[in-house]
Amino acid sequence: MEIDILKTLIFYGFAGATLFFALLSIFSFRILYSLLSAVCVFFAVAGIYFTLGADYNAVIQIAIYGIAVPILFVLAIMFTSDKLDKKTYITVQPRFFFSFFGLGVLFLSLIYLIIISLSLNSNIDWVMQKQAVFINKYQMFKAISDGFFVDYALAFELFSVLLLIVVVGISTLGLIKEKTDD
Amino acid sequence: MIELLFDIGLYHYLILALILFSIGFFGAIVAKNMLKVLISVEFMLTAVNINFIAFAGFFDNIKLSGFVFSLFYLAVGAVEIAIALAIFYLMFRTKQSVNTEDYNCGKE
Amino acid sequence: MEGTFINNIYTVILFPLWVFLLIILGRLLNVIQSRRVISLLTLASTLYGVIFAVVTFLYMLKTPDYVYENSYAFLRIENYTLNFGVFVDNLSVIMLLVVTTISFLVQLYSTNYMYKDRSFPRFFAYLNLFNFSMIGLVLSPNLFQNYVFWELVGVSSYLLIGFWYKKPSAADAAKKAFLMNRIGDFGLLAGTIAISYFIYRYSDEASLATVPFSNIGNIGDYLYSYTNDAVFVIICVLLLFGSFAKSAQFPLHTWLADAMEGPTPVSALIHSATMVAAGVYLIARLYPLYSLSDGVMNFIAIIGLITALICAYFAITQNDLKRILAYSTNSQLGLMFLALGAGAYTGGLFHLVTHAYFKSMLFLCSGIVIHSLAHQQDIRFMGGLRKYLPLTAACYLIACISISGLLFSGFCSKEMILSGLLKNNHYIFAVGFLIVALMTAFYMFRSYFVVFEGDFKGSNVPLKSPFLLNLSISILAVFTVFLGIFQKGFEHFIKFGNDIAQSENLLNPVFISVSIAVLGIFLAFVIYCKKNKIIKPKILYQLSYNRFYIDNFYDFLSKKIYYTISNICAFIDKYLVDGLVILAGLNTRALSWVFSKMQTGNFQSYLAYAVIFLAISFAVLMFAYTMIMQYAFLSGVS
Amino acid sequence: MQHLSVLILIFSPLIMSAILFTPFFKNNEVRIRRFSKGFASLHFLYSLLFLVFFNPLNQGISYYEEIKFFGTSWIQPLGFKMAFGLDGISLLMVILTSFIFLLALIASKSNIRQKHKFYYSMIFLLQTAVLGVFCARDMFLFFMFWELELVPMYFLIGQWGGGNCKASAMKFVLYTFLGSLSMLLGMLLLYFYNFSTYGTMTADFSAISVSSPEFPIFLQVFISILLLIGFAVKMPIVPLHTWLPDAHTDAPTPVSMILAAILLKMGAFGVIRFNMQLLPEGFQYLVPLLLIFALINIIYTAFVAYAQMDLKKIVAYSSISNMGIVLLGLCTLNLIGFSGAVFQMVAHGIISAGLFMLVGIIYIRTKTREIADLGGLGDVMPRLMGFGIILSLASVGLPLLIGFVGEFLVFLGAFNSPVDELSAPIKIYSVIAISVLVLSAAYILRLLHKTFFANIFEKWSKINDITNHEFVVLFALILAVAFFGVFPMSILDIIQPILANILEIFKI
Repeated sequence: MEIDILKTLIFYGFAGATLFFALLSIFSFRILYSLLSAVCVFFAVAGIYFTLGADYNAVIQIAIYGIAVPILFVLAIMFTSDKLDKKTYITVQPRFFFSFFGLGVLFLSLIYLIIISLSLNSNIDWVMQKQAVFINKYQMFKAISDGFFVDYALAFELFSVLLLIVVVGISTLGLIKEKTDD
Repeated sequence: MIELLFDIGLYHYLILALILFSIGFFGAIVAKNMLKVLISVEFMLTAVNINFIAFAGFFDNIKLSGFVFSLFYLAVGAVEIAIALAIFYLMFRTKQSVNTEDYNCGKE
Repeated sequence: MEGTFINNIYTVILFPLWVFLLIILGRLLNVIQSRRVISLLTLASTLYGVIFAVVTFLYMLKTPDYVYENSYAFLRIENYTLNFGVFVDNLSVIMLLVVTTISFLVQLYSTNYMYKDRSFPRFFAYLNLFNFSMIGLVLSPNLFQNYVFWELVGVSSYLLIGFWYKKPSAADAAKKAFLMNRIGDFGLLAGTIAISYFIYRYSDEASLATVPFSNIGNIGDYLYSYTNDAVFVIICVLLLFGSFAKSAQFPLHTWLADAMEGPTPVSALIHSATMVAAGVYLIARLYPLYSLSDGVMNFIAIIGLITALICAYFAITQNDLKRILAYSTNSQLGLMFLALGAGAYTGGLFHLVTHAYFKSMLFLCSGIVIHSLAHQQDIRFMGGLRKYLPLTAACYLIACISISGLLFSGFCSKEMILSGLLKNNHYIFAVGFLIVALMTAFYMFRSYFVVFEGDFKGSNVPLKSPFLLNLSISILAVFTVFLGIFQKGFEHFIKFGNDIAQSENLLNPVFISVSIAVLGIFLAFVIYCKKNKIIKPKILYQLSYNRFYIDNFYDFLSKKIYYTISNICAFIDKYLVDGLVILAGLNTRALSWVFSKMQTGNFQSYLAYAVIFLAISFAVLMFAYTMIMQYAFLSGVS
Repeated sequence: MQHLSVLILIFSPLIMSAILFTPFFKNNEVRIRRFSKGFASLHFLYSLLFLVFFNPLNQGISYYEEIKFFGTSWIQPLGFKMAFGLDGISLLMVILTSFIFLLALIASKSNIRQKHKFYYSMIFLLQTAVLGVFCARDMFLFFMFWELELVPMYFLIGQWGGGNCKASAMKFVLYTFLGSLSMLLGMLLLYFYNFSTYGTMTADFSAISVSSPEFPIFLQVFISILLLIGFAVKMPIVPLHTWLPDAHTDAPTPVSMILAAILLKMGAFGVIRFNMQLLPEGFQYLVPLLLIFALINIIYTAFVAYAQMDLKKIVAYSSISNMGIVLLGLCTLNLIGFSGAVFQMVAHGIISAGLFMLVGIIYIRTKTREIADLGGLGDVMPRLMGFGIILSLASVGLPLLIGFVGEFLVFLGAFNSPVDELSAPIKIYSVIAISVLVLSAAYILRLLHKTFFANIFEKWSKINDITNHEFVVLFALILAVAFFGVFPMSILDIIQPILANILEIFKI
């Protein structure tokens, strides 16, 4: 079996970065730091996309999650800036432990599922299937545009309507006045 | 068996997505800061996106429907964040706090 | 000419129904309000029935063994057909005659008697409903239609007993009557369905599955051959339960005395003459069936004898005039059962006919008395009414003589029963019969002497009785006096097998029964007219006055036991079933505290619950999945 | 016959419920009410047209229509179709539905005081859901409408009810929802089994209705139980019935009428559609067990009803008892009992609607339903008492009224049943069941007497008799009660061929 060691290293690099920054983002004291870590996560995930051949998705990911969304967050942080960031660190309610164990069980059972399916179905080729064909960039763009404008045209139109609704909705939300009675 | 670790296949991506999803979920539960909760939700969305693209990359080389839908999903995520932030800001105006403990409006 | 009448005899059933609907709808839509119109319509419908009955009867006299049947399918499922229709034979035409004539006279009576009542139209509507159902019952071609109208007469009786629904006692009495009758209906329906099952399942003739009366002999034979003795007896007893309830026989006899809460014409029509006789009528109809088993026949006779004895015994000490008559009715019905059960078929039925006339007359007389004393029913406050109501007193006396078996029609019918009993060698029953006859003569003349002789004990001067009331009772008196003449004709008209009373040893029973009756009258005369003090045996008196405490026992059964069972069930339902389903009592404090603590209102805790739930379900699913896969591998599916 | 559209029949109430929100209606409650009533009567007439052109000898489906989306069926890849069809039973239920909804709308006038627009649109939504359930020819379409019915019911009970109505509505929804989860599981099992055996993805009733010989019996029984749990909640069968008294007590009168008259029938209808038509062997296997449940249903609830102090609860428990008779009829497995069961469904629909209307009328005037507080109302409400007496007598199964025929046929059928004597002594069961004649008379007479008879309380001496629209509702019901009691063949003729067809599947 031939192993593309470069690809392996790239994958583990991006994956490690993703998980590291994700944890960092959740466990950092300052909200700004956690936002920065989140941006790192999004960049790393874009790299993961790249290893899968989804260059276009990676670019969009960076554009939206790497740049646009953080700007929104930064604005929100500026509006709601609180000196006492440490007070809003992480909860020590029972739910911390409950969710920790719950997610642990969930995680383990899913891993178990994966192992079971590996051991049961290893003779089926799709389990160990590689990316059979290296995706041609031209093909990819053609496929995506076909998807947008031919196959899923209805969904696309609906989505544009959704965006319109969102624009209207946000402006309506912005127009809501503060209640005077307390 | 050891080559399973190095030979990057579909399962590596799936497990990565699973871990990221769990972290996101955990963050959404334990974070005290409202904005951090939103960030955690974004992690969960991203994890789902990874699954989309991984499945498409491994099985659907011709039509790449997973790629298309991940794009939809990205846009939906962005929109969701925009609205969530708008609502959060409105709530913040009345509560003057980012602490989730203050937002127990589910209780009547 | 007669053919036209007989072919259209179903209109006799439908005419009263039509009048009933007319009155009810007229009231509802405020169209018909006039009392005169209502009573005229009712009388017309009944008179119509009388004419038809008379014409049919005359035709039947000319052509013996004539049977007319006509029906249409009410229900048809596969080859199971349930017919409704009319069936005319000798027995039903006699019953039709009795029902329509008494009904007509009672309606004539109530036109005056009930005139001042606010609910006059409702009363007449109910009377029409009763007419409809009773005539339908009499003309039923099969047991199913019989059941249908059986229930309908029960309902009309319920409505009429509860006519003055504002009186709690009347309402309770109505309820009691309905429930008791329902117990009988339960038996009748179960028995009917059972017969129907055996015939439908085993015999070739599916048309017999609805138990047509025209073929009852065959059905009895089939049933007897398809079942073993125990099942046959059970079916017969179930059917008999219907008769017992309707005719107020021993275990279910308590409702009849309470039913006297209804208006007096109703008592005269329904609870003495017609409806309560339906039980006897049904036994006569199913006689070929019952007579296949001696056990069943003896059962009928014994129940009849018990009822006759205890009810006569109760009647001796009652103080309410109508209650005396009610227990008397009860006891006479018992005699009819006794007669039928002991093989005196014709005698029993003839007693039914004669009893219908004189008992309804008695009730109508009591109605006049009660009316003239402004609703006073207690005989201790009456007395000497012969001076104020001479015609009523005369009629009452005639009826008393008749019912005691001294003279007139009652004498004939009782003599027929007694000779029938002797002929079939039922000497114990004959002795019982004579004891009943003694008590009958005693209590009837007791009531006569207390009410009509002696001094008046009331406060207000009694009212005169109006013309219409007098007219009805006079006509009935005529019937009572002269009906005995037709004894021989009746014997030939209605017969079962070769059951004709032999006249050789007629003298003995006549002598015995008449002397017994005279003895009873003499005792009553001595005690109540001459006011001789006698020592009342206290225990016996109390037992009789309280009716062996059977009523109290039933009250206890219904009010305490039944209610307790219901409450236990309701408790189980509310706390056990409901509680088990909703997590063993969500209402308890501890759990609700836990739940309220869980509901912090923080969305993140809800998320945590979701995670836990998700994790548990995933873990379980994984476990199950593994198990299934292992099973699949072991069994070699893959 | 081709001009009649099942789609219009089913979806026109939905459209009507949307139309009610147009500016034309604004908040003009009189206009809303009149249009609703007019529409409902038109709908009733339209459903009667189906009856006119119905051919009862056609044993299959008489009216069949399928919606296609751009040339493909509803969910093409999974083989789900949006197909509707009417057979004899459906037709009967459809007509009953539109009849009862019309009467419920008329009765709404005096019961609904607020949020008229929302109320009427919810009622129409409910009507669409119910009609969809009765007409669906696809398992998952059936399920969709079954669940859709919960939404309006939740609002109808929770918004316009009295007492502890929010909790009752929640209880109702949760119960039904849990039941339908189990039902969905059963449906999925059936669907996937069919798929794995024959390789066709289909959920069409007629496509999977043939029971194959290799369908393992334990799987059939398992699926039957799963489905039965769902239907048992709705029907209701005893251990799962406790939502019903609460829901009835707190629901407004028209909703109670609909709930008792139609929604309970959905359970029985589901049993016929799924358990009897699709899984006959499984059903037959379960019959001895179901017979015992039916008996408990009949006798036990009759006792419970006698102990209740609330008028509506008495009627509610009597409903459960009556549905027990339906279940008994379904378990007899012969045509007599089966037709009796379906007839009893209709009969109970009409009678219980009337009884709830009666109780509602009393409640509006006296603001109480406690038996101890009432009495002697016959003095001031003679017309209502007349109606009450007729309805009560019909309810206890008086001959020549509608209640008798169903009960009688069920008992007769039970006695003639081909069910194995060793596993279930059905003759003894049926004799026990006949005792309901006495028990039902006991509780119904208690209701009647404590309400209308005896002395009247001083405080009720001023209340009025029924108004005209209440009169219309009750009178229509009484007409139906009397007509079908005297001419039962008019119903039995419609249903007999299809019932015979269903029974042919059973191997008896």
